[in-house]
Amino acid sequence: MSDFEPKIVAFVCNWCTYAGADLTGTSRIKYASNVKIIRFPCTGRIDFMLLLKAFSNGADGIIVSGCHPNDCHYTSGNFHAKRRWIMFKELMDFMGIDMSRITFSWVSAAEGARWAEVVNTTVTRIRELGPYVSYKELVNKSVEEEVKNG
Amino acid sequence: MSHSEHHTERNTLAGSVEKSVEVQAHKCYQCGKCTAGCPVADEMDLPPSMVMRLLQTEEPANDERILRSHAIWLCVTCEMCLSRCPMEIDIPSMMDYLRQRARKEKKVNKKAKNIIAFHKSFLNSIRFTGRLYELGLILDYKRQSLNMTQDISLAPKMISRGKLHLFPTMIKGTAHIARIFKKTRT
Amino acid sequence: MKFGIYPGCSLTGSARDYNESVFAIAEAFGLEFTQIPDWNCCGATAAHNLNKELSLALPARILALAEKNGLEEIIVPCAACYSRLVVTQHELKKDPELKNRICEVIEMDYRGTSVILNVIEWIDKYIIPKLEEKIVKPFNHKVACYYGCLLVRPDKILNYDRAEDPQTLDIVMSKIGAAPVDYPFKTECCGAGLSISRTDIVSKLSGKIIEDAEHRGAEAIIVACPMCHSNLDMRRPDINKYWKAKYKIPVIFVTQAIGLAIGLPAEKVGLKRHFVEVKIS
Amino acid sequence: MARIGVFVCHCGENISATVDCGKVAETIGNLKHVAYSTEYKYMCSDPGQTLIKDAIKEHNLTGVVVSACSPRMHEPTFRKACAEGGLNPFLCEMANLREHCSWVHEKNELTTEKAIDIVRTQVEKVKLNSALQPIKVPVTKTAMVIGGGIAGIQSALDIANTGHKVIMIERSPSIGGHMSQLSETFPTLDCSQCILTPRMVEVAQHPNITLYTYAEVESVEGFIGNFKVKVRKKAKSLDEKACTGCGLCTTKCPQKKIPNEFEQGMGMRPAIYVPFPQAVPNRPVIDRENCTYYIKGKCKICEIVCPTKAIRFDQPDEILELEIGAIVVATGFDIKHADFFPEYGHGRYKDIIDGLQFERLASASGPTAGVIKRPSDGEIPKNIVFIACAGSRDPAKGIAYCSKICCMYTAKHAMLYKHKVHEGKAHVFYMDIRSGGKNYDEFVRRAIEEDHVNYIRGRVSTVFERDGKLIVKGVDTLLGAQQVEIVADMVVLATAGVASSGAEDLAQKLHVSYDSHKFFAEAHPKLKPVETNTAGIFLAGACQNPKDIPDAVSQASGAAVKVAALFSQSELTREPLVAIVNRTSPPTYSTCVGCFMCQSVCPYQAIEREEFKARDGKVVKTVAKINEGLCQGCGTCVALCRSKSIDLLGYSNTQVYAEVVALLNEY
Ligand SMILES: Cc1cc2nc3c(=O)[nH]c(=O)nc-3n(C[C@H](O)[C@H](O)[C@H](O)COP(=O)(O)OP(=O)(O)OC[C@H]3O[C@@H](n4cnc5c(N)ncnc54)[C@H](O)[C@@H]3O)c2cc1C
Ligand SMILES: Cc1cc2nc3c(=O)[nH]c(=O)nc-3n(C[C@H](O)[C@H](O)[C@H](O)COP(=O)(O)OP(=O)(O)OC[C@H]3O[C@@H](n4cnc5c(N)ncnc54)[C@H](O)[C@@H]3O)c2cc1C
Ligand code: SF4
Ligand code: SF4
Ligand code: SF4
Ligand code: SF4
Ligand code: SF4
Ligand code: SF4
Ligand code: SF4
Ligand code: SF4
Repeated sequence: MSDFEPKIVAFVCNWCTYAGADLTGTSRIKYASNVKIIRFPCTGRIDFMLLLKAFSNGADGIIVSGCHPNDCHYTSGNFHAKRRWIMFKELMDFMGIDMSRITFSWVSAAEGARWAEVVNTTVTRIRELGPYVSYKELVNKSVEEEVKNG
Repeated sequence: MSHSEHHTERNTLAGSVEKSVEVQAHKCYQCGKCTAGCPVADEMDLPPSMVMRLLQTEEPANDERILRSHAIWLCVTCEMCLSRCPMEIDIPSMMDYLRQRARKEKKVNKKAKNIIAFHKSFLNSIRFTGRLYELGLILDYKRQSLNMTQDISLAPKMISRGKLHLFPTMIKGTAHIARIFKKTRT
Repeated sequence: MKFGIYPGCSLTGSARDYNESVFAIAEAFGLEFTQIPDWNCCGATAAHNLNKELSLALPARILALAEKNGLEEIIVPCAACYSRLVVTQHELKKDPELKNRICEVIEMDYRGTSVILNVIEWIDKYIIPKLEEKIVKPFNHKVACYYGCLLVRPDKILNYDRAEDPQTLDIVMSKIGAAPVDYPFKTECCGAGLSISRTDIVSKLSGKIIEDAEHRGAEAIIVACPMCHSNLDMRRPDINKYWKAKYKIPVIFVTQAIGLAIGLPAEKVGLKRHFVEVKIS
Repeated sequence: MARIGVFVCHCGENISATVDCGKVAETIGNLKHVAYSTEYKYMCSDPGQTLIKDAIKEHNLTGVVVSACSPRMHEPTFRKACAEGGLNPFLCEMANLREHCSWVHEKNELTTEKAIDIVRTQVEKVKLNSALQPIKVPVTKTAMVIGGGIAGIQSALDIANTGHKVIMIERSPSIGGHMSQLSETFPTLDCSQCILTPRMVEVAQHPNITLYTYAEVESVEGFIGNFKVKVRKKAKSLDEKACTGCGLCTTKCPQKKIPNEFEQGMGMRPAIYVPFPQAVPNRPVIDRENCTYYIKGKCKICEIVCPTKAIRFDQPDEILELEIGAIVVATGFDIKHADFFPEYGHGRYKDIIDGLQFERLASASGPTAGVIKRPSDGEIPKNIVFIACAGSRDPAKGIAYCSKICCMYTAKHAMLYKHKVHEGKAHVFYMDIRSGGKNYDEFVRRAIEEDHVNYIRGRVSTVFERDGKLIVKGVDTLLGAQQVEIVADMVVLATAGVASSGAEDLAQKLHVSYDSHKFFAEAHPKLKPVETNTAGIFLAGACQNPKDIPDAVSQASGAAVKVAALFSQSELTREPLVAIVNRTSPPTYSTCVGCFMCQSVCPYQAIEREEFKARDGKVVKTVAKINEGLCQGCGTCVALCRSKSIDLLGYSNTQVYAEVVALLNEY
């Protein structure tokens, strides 16, 4: 499995993790190039259908990362953020997604090194897990229908 | 996840107190309100807030001091400390635990001899009859504590007022009670 | 109405006076009791000092016996026993695993359905409504109502009116004509279970309670717990010796005071059994 | 047909050292819909920007992807360049090749591959971008300050001095708040009234400030720059214009036995009253609940004695409808009273008082003219005990926080006492002394070192009365937890500072968050301490958490600057990256099913209800509608809507799906 290079998509919020990943760059901290970032205004925008979409398009792993609960740009408290996180996990579980394929993390705009660490540990883990095919097939059959039908 | 969950299991007295009676020593902020209201604090070698502080250090030597203290035996479980503690720390339950632990580890303070002798006599009395046999208790206690002269005047007065039975009352389920004692390893 | 009663050991021994007064007023109000058959000692302070499991098993057996005999409501005049029974009920409700373990120990089923009443709750529920018409000799005395520890604490479990300044006993006493004094020692500890092993401490603590009551002009200390009573009454010689004082204030059970107010003779409510002579009536 | 232009930047060598920029430009140039692809050394330089502007015209571009650094750095630069080149700025996206690629990976094939993927993704996205117009909202340049304590006063004056109108709403008959009740103030011990009164007068006289006292906010609608506020002006039973403030009525009113709120119940006032001599406005109000006329139907003595016939018994409450651009909440705090403490006597003992009562006793204008006398018998206490953290830092009593001001005012009280009663003894039971602040710890040290206040580290378990003395049972934890019993003449509890009554209600009217203790919540604990999470509503003073005067005043000025900044614009321009709920033709109107789940998650209350009516006026459908003025574009509603009726401009479903697909699939 060692030559397997997983494809990993990172859904990150603009205010914290995206900025944190910028800081990783300015600090010239190196990390694996498997992870590609899609920017969102807030983790609250990240629809779980998007995760399904990513898996069904061949993602082997996903990172969802945003602000620390207290620092969400859009809310004063950790209330929404926390609730969102929990809801996410429940839905994923419900859909039969292998949760070890998803990394949920909090990376603030000041945590450049942490972003590199999140990426590297995720890549290592997904490498060990191997390509994610089982779900792709399943999703292609059923859920894709739903997504199409909205 | 709270930070405290990251800690490894602690092999200290504070750790076992937390595990067995859910008292978190580290919640105590040493305000001393427990000691301020404790009816026996001035008799104690370690007032309750000091017990809490020693626990927090998680030093074996301090754990030892607690278990060997007289204080844990002087606590009368009046619950005053608990009812006023701003952090709702259940000192009385903790004291119960510490006493049992001190006995198990054979670290009972010498000055507490009489107190334990009394508790033991008390339990002995019900172990065999199911109910408290006060005269038996006192005789047994005197035997254990060798405190022969104390309360001599009390018994005759009690008897004269019909307050002391000369013979024990046996309940029907004495065998049942004996089994309960056995199962709880008393 | 048939209640269960759990007298506990002291009511059959050192607190016979209390027992007599409870039964006397019950009779006067047409209330009947059934003793929980074959009840055992609750274990008192000794059990929970030395062995937690035992301290739950002994009360659990009592409660299980009550359930088995269909006694849904049990009155427990002794505050110490009351506290042990209520705490056991609470602990076993909180922790089903523990409950199973205890059931195994006592070899009986236990559901935890009994309603446990202390003496004041019982008075409040069954005596007060019919009290006024029965009063023939109002108890016109200044009194210090002493609740002790076990009636009010742990307040989170017992749900007592106001743990710091409880009122129920004061209210009962004012209903029979007494004038309760402002008494800050209401819930201070008398030394409880150290009575025999550390008489000095009990003398010290009980002495403070007595001194303040006398100081505030109370003519009697009203109690609802046999342990408090024996420390404040039977221990009086030790107390007076310790404090080099001559405290004379009598210590009267609330049930005795009610008995007197409805015209029962002093003997009937056990007042003659006290160590400290009761001169008021 | 999309025609996208792609500009790959080298950033000197920052990008090109690890990414093969030429290959990127070339590969991307081969993609469908890419009309132009090029590379350049410094895209943000003038020639770089010119390159874009020219290409837009030359190649008729419908979208631009600048593949350079982080959009957090240069997105505004390139959007502006596009606009100058004649392209809607929102048709420009950036691909982050520097921070997210060249700087974090080694030079190799994979890195260049990743760069290509990043650019491709943005190409797919920008194809779906739509031309957006910035949202403009007008601004009503009138501010409303709710609460007339020192924080409200400071804010109002600061805003008014920038030339803008301010309306101040105070619910009691006078402004001044708690500061008007204080004797002298730490850390300087200057007289509170002396520094406050001039400010109060300034508020009343400022041409830009309209003051409504005895008034409360009834409802708030609208959004930043455009609030519509209804205010209830409670009837004062007085014609304020006619009244001269002579005070005759207040001296003649026979109903004189009403506990005086200003004196914390330690004095009495009549039914028609001015709360305190320096009140602003200095006009009386009739307290209808206690006035004999309103209770029994007769009296009217005040009306008879009034030389100007100013009394109006039948005056109704008045509702004002105000147009407001920004709101400053400055409703302050309250303190717990001594009756909150069962173990300290439940308020049964007259000589156990709270801090504000002590302030009144120490105040030259107070009920004892500044002589410290105990309430029960007027004796001067010889032995006084102060108990800090009374109710604060006490989770068992439901208040886990530190009230912040009480360590300081307790030191002040002990000091004032010692200054007035030289032979007296003052004891303070404390847990920690929290005196961070300029000259604060020096102040506390003075109390200890110069005035010999006896600080005892430990809490008090109980206080009870005996023979007219208060027995305080505490502990000295620094003496190995030794019990301490003090026989005191008076006990002062530094009771917890709590949210002012009605704070929760007001927060709900304003749609701003509040914490579990009902204090108003700031938008960010460090970086937005004066903003709320509702745009246009700001916080000042102790309504956010207990704070002292310097902190309250600083925050008040901060809030004023925020308001002034808002009012410096005639229109607000906002990025149009907001949510929209789709609209279709009747009879469906929208795919929205009207579940309003979205409404419950929107942190900004930006989602409204829109009703569609048939010709006969009957409502046939109610659907969600986004208020652009309020929406901040977080997208939470979008993720939540099950019927996929909401979309977020700039991050629409089709856009993000296209990104995902482009990222993961081969080209
Ligand atoms: C005992 C004590 C001593 C103190 N000593 C000092 C000291 O020495 N030095 C120091 O710096 N600080 C001291 N303080 C702190 C000081 O009192 C506060 O910092 C200050 O009062 C806070 O001002 P504020 O305007 O935020 O709130 P407040 O003074 O509470 O004013 C709030 C105002 O808003 C009004 N209001 C409330 N709700 C509404 C509503 N819904 N609608 C309209 N109006 C409303 C109130 O009537 C009040 O007028 C002390 C506090 C206490 C309790
Ligand atoms: C160890 C430590 C930990 C901290 N942790 C926290 C924390 O967790 N949370 C928190 O809220 N706060 C924390 N703080 C406090 C926080 O750092 C300060 O509140 C904050 O930095 C103050 O910002 P400032 O702009 O006032 O001053 P500074 O950060 O000191 O900035 C002053 C700037 O002015 C420049 N300057 C100085 N003199 C001149 C001059 N003559 N001409 C031109 N420029 C000049 C300096 O170069 C500097 O850039 C911490 C502080 C320390 C020391
Ligand atoms: S009262 Fe509670 S918090 Fe205070 S010292 Fe005692 S145990 Fe600790
Ligand atoms: S329960 Fe024990 S430690 Fe607590 S106040 Fe009572 S005697 Fe003291
Ligand atoms: S646009 Fe960004 S990447 Fe390009 S030269 Fe400027 S700073 Fe560097
Ligand atoms: S109402 Fe009349 S009497 Fe009262 S203060 Fe005004 S003018 Fe004077
Ligand atoms: S009418 Fe009311 S306010 Fe006027 S004098 Fe009479 S009681 Fe006072
Ligand atoms: S400011 Fe001081 S007295 Fe007030 S709560 Fe905080 S620590 Fe306690
Ligand atoms: S937009 Fe969606 S979530 Fe909101 S009301 Fe309509 S259907 Fe419900
Ligand atoms: S995008 Fe966010 S702020 Fe805008 S309406 Fe939706 S939830 Fe509210």
